[in-house]
Amino acid sequence: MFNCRRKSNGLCLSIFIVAAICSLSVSVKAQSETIDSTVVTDTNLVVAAPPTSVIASEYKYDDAEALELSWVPSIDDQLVDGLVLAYRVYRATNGGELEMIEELTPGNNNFTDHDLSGDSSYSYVVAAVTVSGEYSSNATAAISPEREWLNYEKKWLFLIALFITSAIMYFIRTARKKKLFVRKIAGLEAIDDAVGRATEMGRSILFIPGIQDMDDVQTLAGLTILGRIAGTIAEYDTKLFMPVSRSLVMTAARETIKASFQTAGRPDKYHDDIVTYVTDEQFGYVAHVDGIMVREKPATVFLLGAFFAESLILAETGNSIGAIQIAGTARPAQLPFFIAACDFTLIGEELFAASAYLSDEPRALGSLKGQDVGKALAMFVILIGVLATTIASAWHVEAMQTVVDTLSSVFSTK
Amino acid sequence: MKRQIPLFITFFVGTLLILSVFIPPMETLGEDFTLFFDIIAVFAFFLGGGNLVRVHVTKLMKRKPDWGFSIVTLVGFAFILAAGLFKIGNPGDIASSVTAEGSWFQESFNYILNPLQSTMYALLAFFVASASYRAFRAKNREATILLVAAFIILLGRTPFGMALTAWIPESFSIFQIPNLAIWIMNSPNLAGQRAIMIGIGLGVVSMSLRLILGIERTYLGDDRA
Amino acid sequence: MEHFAIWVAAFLTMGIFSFLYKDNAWYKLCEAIFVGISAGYWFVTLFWDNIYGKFWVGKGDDSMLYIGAFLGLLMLMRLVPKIGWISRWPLAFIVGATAGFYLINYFSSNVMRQVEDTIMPLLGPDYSAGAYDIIGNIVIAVGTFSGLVYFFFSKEHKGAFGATAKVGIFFLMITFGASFGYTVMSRMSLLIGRLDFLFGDWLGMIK
Amino acid sequence: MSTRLKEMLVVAVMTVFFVIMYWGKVDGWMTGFQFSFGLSMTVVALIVVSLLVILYLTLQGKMIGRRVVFLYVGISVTLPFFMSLSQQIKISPEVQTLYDGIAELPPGSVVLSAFDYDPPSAPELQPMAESFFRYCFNNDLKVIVIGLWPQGPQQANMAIEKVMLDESIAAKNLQYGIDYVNLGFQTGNEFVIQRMGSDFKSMFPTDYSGTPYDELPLVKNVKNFSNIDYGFNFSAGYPGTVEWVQVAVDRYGLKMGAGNTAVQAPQCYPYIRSGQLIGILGGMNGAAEFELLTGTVGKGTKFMLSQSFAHMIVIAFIIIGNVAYFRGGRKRKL
Repeated sequence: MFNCRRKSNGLCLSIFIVAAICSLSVSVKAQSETIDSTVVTDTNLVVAAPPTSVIASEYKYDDAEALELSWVPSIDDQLVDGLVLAYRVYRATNGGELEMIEELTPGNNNFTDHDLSGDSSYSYVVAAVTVSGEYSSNATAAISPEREWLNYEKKWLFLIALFITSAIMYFIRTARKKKLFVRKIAGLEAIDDAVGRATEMGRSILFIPGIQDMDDVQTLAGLTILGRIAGTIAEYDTKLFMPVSRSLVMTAARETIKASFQTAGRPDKYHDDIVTYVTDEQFGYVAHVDGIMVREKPATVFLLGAFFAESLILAETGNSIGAIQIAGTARPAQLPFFIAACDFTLIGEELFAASAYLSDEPRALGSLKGQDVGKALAMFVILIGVLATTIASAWHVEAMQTVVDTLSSVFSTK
Repeated sequence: MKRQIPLFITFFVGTLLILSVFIPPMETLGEDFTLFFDIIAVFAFFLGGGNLVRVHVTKLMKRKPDWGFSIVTLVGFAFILAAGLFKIGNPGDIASSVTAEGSWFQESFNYILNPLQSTMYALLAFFVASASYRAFRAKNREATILLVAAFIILLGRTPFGMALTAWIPESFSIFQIPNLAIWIMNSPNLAGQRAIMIGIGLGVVSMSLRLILGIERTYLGDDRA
Repeated sequence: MEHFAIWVAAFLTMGIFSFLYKDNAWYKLCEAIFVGISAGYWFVTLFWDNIYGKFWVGKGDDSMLYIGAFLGLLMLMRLVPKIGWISRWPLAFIVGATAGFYLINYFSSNVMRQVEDTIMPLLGPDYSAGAYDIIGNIVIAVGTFSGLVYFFFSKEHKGAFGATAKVGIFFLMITFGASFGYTVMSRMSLLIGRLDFLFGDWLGMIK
Repeated sequence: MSTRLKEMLVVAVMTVFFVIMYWGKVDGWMTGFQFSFGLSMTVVALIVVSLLVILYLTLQGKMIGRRVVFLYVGISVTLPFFMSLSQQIKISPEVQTLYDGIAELPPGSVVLSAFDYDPPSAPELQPMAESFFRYCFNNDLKVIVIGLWPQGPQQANMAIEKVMLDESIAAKNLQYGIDYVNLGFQTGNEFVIQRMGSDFKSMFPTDYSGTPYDELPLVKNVKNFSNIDYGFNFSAGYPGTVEWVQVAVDRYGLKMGAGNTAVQAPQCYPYIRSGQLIGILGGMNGAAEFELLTGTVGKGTKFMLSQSFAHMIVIAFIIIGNVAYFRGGRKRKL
């Protein structure tokens, strides 16, 4: 059972004895399902050393609501499996009575106590539990959780985000002075044609801003694009209709269209019935929009925003009535369907870039250039990181390992 | 003024939420925001629901085509509100849960909403097939690649696909279709997903900044209107 | 009653399916029922969860709740034409909060996290990776890199840059193909579920 | 005969058929069809032949319409319900990993299962849930159910009810509150998970039917994730596995596996690679494999034949579509 060839036969023997007692005690445990500290029988009193060096310390970067507790596990827990059944953590608030707040499995040596208040002080006792009873440590010194005002753990997130937002803002400023180059995006080039075609055919335009509410950035992206094209629609005097699935989106879309019509000099064309609320229910909304599509037969359909499973139902129905369809979403799972069933698709980032691109406003275009700085940074880090970590792990080059460690500490989000 | 105050609110709230991530006492702000949002959304429903009723009543009054169906919508709407808000048709007293078994509200969900939802969802099966038939053609190199990847996954996830390449010896097992499907999922698919995700992340950053700085502001309507 | 309910469910199920043939009165009826019932259903759920659940049952003393309610009331000002513009305030609040919240959120999970995950030894730790894994790792690194090139806005896709962007597109296409394949599988299961209801639960034809 | 009349006729015939079948079910004289092996093979052959005819027509330049495609999808999913054919199911590594992860849990382990789906996604996830409960109850694992989707806990109850009918499980006489608990639904998406990290009770003051948290023996001593041995998430979207991994796994170190709809599954593969998820069940295929591993035959296995047929039909139509395309292309060149 034990390999006792070393010198420390004495230790081995004692372990053996304790283990024997322990196995007896386990059978006792099996009989009495719950851990009951009062079960003490003469033959198998199981004594365990209490946990030592129990320290309560400040939990970093919180709002004065947590403390960290650490201890050295009972020596018996370390030596013999199954002797210590659990650790119980007791807490006394403002010098009051101890109450049990947590029971942990053996082998644990730390615990974080949340839900505390900065106004009180706390002291803790940790007890090792065996079948025979509890063996408690000394109480820790009383301590109050403190509030930290800045989370230094997130400094890198802050600095990199700051770098990229600064880059975007820098280009927004520069763009006002000189025109920046932005490449063509296929779907966007087609928008004007699509609006024009609807006008020529004397048919309407359907705009769908996705099925999420205003608390999704994709919906906001959809609405900003709507803001850019509603003006053209008003100028061409084409009929626009927009069933939506959220009340707030309805309100915001009305404001957007009203403003665009105003800017285009056609405020008379605006009326509230352009935007109608249908239902919040995903498929209820789709059932209605599908019906409307086959009955109204719009010449052009815009699907720009957050889409889920309904993407293909809408896009296929739109396709079956022969509409020109321009779609865009940042949900990777739905992109293939838009690509299959629509004429043009804005892929992920392009959806967010679209409104800037369409506006032709220098400041908005500048922000696209700023985004590219972020991409360049990501590409650079990936390149360096992959090379460095490959070299470091394959040939154990110290310097490369340093690079890798630095990078992973900077980009770590855990 | 009508536009200045909202622009300031957007700027202020946006900046506050960005900073809150780095300041522990403000960490729960994001959570509070979702709470606000949920409550505002309920209030906003009065606008949406009101619009729904108005649209259908107008359709009915003006005897527009299909006005008969508007009656159905209005009756359904009224019925479910009565059953849900006033707990009409609930077994037990007013304190019992609105979703209690046997309540009109819950039964409407089970036998009306659920079949409608599920069937609408199931229509996708048909559309997936017709879209594949019509659109998935090896028109150019890109389309061919898409087609091949889809083909392998489709085959790889069925016992038939497994049987098809089971003869390939174990040392080349990667070329068995199911393994190939998994490899595609884990490698090239992952790479594409990542590129899209990083792009989206940066797109959101830039878009959010434009909103916070007031460069995009059509959603706030026009000063004159 | 039970017989009636299951027939209703079957009637609605087939009504929706009839849309595949063409738009018809049966479908229109189902659509009308769907819109009316579901709009109300959502409101009822929202009401009990967010208004009753939070103001009455939950921690009613939370001042945060009242700020939310206040903003909600401002939203309703829209119904009063003269001061309708006040409703832009809660809207501005929502847009600001959404923008701020997602800026950092997306940046951290979509940018930082993905970059961090892509940094990995191509040959595995201490050459431990097999040939297929090595190829896989290289593919991931190359694919992510070239995919990003495709999304570049401020440079024309020409020359070496254009070629890399082209490789990027290939990777995107594989991703789309893979998503498509998986989705077909999922959608077919939904149809199976529905037909199981019709032929199994309703008509009892499936053994 | 006008189209309208034909349509009415079809509806009338179908109605008569339905009424007879339903009557048969209620009266008990109809207990289901099963094609013999020969008939099954004949049906398969007929489908293949008709597809070949379509292929031939396409080569002749006659394209078929959408409705024909729809019809084929309907047929290819329905007919296999009645066929007596069997197919071999191969276990994929991620399902094996998942099973191994659950199999190593000792009896008495506390398992948290989050039900984040609604009835429309049930065809894929319900079979998983059933075989999961079946495994847990047979192996004396204690199950706590929660849901971040409103209808999730109800789906869990349905699965539990069904599993309880099994003889082996009924014999165990499992007690609600001691062996399993359904804590119900809570709004708040990932914030619920975050709060559960410090205190379950604050998010679930009562269970599904209103019993206070502290009166449920199983959860009375469960404070947070540190008291949970294993987590399993059934997910059909947001909030779902991604959120569970980001919060419960990354922050609180929960050991977790997941069952996803086939659409969701690809997005979770990176988590398996990084070890954040211990295995995954993807779609009906995953459900069937899990059923095979746990030694039960449920709807996952039963409907896999329909699934395979449907895939084949889609593949066939992609091929026909491409044939049409290349044929058309050649014509243009000439």
